Amino acid sequence: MNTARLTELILNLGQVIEQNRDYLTDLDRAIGDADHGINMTKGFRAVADKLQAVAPADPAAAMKTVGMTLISTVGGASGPLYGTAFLRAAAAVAGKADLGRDDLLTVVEAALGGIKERGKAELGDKTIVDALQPAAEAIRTGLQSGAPTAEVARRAAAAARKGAEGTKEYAARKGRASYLGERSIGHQDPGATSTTLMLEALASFLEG
Amino acid sequence: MNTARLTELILNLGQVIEQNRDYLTDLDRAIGDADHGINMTKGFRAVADKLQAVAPADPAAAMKTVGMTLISTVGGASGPLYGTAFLRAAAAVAGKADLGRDDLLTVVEAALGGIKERGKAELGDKTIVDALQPAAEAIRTGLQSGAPTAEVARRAAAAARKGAEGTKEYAARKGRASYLGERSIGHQDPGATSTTLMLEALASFLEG
Amino acid sequence: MKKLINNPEVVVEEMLAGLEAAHGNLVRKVSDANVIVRKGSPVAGKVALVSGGGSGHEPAHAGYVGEGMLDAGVAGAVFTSPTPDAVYAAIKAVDSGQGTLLVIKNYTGDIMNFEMAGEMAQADGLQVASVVVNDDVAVENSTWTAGRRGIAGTIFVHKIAGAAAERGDSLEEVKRIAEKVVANVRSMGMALTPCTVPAAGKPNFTLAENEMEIGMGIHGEPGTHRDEIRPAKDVVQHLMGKILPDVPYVKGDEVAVMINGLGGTPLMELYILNQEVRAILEEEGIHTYRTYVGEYMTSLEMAGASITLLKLDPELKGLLDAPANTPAFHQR
Amino acid sequence: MKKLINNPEVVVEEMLAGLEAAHGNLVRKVSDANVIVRKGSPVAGKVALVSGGGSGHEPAHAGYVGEGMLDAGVAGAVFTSPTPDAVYAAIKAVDSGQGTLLVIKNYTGDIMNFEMAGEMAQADGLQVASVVVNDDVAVENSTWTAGRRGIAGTIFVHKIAGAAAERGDSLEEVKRIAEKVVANVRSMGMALTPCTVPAAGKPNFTLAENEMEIGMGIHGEPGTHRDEIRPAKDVVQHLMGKILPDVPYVKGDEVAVMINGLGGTPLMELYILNQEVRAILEEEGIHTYRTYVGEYMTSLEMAGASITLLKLDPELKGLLDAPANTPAFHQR
Ligand SMILES: Nc1ncnc2c1ncn2[C@@H]1O[C@H](COP(=O)(O)OP(=O)(O)O)[C@@H](O)[C@H]1O
Ligand SMILES: Nc1ncnc2c1ncn2[C@@H]1O[C@H](COP(=O)(O)OP(=O)(O)O)[C@@H](O)[C@H]1O
Ligand SMILES: [Mg+2]
Ligand SMILES: [Mg+2]
Ligand SMILES: [Mg+2]
Ligand SMILES: [Mg+2]
Repeated sequence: MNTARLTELILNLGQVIEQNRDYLTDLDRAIGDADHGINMTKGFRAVADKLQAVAPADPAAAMKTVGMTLISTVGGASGPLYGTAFLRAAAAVAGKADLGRDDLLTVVEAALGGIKERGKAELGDKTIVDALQPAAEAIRTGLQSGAPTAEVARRAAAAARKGAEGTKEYAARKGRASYLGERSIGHQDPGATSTTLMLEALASFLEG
Repeated sequence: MNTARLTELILNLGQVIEQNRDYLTDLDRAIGDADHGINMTKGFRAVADKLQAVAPADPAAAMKTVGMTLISTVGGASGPLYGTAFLRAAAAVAGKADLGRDDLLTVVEAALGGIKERGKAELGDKTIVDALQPAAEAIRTGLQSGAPTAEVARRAAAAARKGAEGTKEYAARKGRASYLGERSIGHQDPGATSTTLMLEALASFLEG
Repeated sequence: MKKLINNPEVVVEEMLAGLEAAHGNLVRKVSDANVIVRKGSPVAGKVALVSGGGSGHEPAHAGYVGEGMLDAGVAGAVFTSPTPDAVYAAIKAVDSGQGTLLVIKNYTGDIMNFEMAGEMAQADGLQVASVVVNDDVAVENSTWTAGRRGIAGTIFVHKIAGAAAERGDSLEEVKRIAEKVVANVRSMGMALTPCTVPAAGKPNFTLAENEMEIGMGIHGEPGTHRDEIRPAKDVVQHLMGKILPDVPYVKGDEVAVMINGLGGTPLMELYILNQEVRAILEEEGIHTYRTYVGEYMTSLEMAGASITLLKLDPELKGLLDAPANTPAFHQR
Repeated sequence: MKKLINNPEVVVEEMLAGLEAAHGNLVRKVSDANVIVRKGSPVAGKVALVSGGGSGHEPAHAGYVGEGMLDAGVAGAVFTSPTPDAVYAAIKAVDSGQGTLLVIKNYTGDIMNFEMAGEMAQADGLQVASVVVNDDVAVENSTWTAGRRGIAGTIFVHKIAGAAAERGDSLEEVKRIAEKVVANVRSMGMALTPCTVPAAGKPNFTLAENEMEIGMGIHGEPGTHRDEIRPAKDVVQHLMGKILPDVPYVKGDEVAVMINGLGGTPLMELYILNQEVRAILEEEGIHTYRTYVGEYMTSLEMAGASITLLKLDPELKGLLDAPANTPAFHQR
């Protein structure tokens, strides 16, 4: 995947987020402060403007632009988390002109590492991690199994969705929803859901 | 009418006001500040307590108690107006042990004079005056015609009601409703209505 | 009715108790009357300033009792003028022999009750003068009606006449200055929602989800008209369009501005209004000397705001700048 | 959505413009960032205090910028922590070389964004320390969760650490004092109505006409439970029942009290709550040293209130008494 394709993909992620703005916000209304869709949409709009303005030189530069822009425009919890994720992903593939099949894992694992480090959440805390970590595992096993990259991405998206839906089963231990204690049970985590939506968009993009 | 009967009448007026608390307040909601029934009920409750406590010596003392109590508990526009009315009525029959047929006119005219002096309203300004002045006139002509006192009171109440209902036809020029200008047209004046209710209670009392 | 109260019948008494508990260093309550007076009243050698009105407009008026403003604030029932007895009790508690100025908002009830109290005090040999504030341009001015209402502009009377009294001006002089403020102050407000008088239990009017009331009174008296909700800029333009030509306020004038919240409108929105007001004043070449943004004269939980302009001259500027130290108004 | 705004996308920018217009004598806005700093910043020789958070809590935090309190207030989008860039811009604008203390409310987003900003400033060679306020006893305290939220108690940190910085204390010392306040301050709130984030356009939760939410967060985070609306006395008893045993506050203690309105609750009701709080404190033998009643940390137009207690010692008393002069907090 070259810089142009990656840029196209990123714009795509932004569109999917924007289409789900109200859905994500409603999820956050139940157990948070009703702004996750608003925050993410704002961030990805700024990303689209920025990518247009800077025309990044390579994939790492594109992802760094995404990370910096999310950090400097979103605020809240999701801004630094997703921002850090993209910055780490960028660092992990620095200097490459084209991203190959194996870079999928590199990028997603780096993103996951960044989020865990920044947010200190573990699997089962009802956060982004609960979608992204199973997705990373699905990518690892998928790549090993020799399945086509698009197919691997689809499995990752499915694993993320399963993880996100699974967040309904337990109480939050990180982020704003943790204030609710047991009352957060029954509700799906907004951040895990936005991660899932982005991975689904990635799968469709690789398929399409 | 001796002091005991007059006291009974006054308690009666208070009950009628209290029964019409919400109605008077609703009239005031349309063109004022939604408190006329509340104000008057509060005042007459205090009057009932006070009359019980002081046991007035004569009719003038009873009416003076009403006036002082209304002034010191009601506030707003209606407190000083009705309060002054009762004080003037008391002064007009000072020293009498019993009120006779002609005292009806004396009392009502004194009350009217007090209200006009205190509030500076004239007929047609959409105030208490628009009920009380026709009532006073009806009493004058009724007494002259030789009709029984109860019948005279009934005619006065009817004249007051006609006056109160007539307030719907024109705009207020005094009191809070005057801020509305033409928008007060179509609404019946709360104060003219409370005056009417009291005169109707008087008529029933004299009949019953 | 969603209210944090115990019993509608005693809201005023309980409020004053809570106020005295909070601000006992500045004020005290007069026993047996709903009157808050400056601590240490009467202040020897000083003309006393007494104001008041119905409750539900907090911090008006008890919140303005203290150094450099009022000597007493009289609290009537919610939205109901206080009784003459209460006003009389206030005068008696604060008159130091230099006389008392009553600051009355122009409502029939307030006028009558304050006047009766003034007569009672005069009968005791006290010197009493009064000034009537009628800053609300939403109401047509006419000698045939009760005239314009007194609204948030009243706070500027408290501040400026209060400063004059504090520096030792005579009753006559304090009254002259108060009248100068009245002559130069104009306001107009609007509401997005009604409010509920505790004893009434239901809202004093209704507005559709997309409606606002322009020219609203602070007791929920209907305004000049209803309109669809518009952007803050348009709302300010309309209100300023009524206020500016009234004194008039013209190029080269210096003004004090008050953006007053009616109770339910967040400070965020008041600052947005202020920004629009400032833009218009700059365009008109009118200089803003001081700005006050906050809740100064409220209507319980009503959402909405009023704009007040006061035209200043060197005398008024000096008095406006003077220090004040009251529960709701501090300036050094 | 009934709001006096122009456009949900620029409410924060327009609000700050209106605030700067009103209080230009005390504060100024940093260009290109939603940051309000004390006029004349950086103040030579003084440790800087920087706080901030999502907007919609006005007067927090820009309203507390000025002499004796904050050097900068950073305004995020409504209910959204500001970005690291904005916080970094604030630090750069106010650091005088004596170091900066960040006062952070305990929300995941605030913590992360402020920490990232601190790292950026440290990379520039600036000295940065931070303190996290977590006064909300409605939230169970646990090392397994994000922990307790920071709410109105934060204002006491601004006031007291601000006074320490103003008198010239070192960064280490200002931080120690701020942490002492955090250790001794507890709050809890409740709501009668929701509020509407301008960009969302609809209320963040719903409550039936007879319902209230106990333990509500200031961003509309659900509280501990819902209950039928009860008299003010019962509400206060419940909240105090959670707050008192927490530090704990006991017989013989001296406290500062804050009765904080969330935006839509009239001052009248806040004073009624204060009266109930005072009654309980007196019964417990706890002495009230100072009381603050008003809107200090709001949630847009939400109706409701929070109660904050701060246990005092001679050091904290002295600093609490120190003068302050900011748009929303004046004391002499
Ligand atoms: N410590 C954390 N680690 C990972 N993800 C987190 C953490 N805290 C919160 N999140 C994610 O952030 C989401 C909320 O984002 P958002 O609503 O934009 O921010 P805020 O909570 O500041 O309003 C949550 O649904 C959760 O998935
Ligand atoms: N100047 C006046 N003269 C006579 N009656 C008046 C005058 N002003 C007001 N009123 C009467 O007072 C009534 C309102 O009384 P009320 O609602 O109790 O007082 P407020 O207007 O202070 O709330 C009006 O309906 C009107 O009849
Ligand atoms: Mg959120
Ligand atoms: Mg009325
Ligand atoms: Mg009234
Ligand atoms: Mg948020």
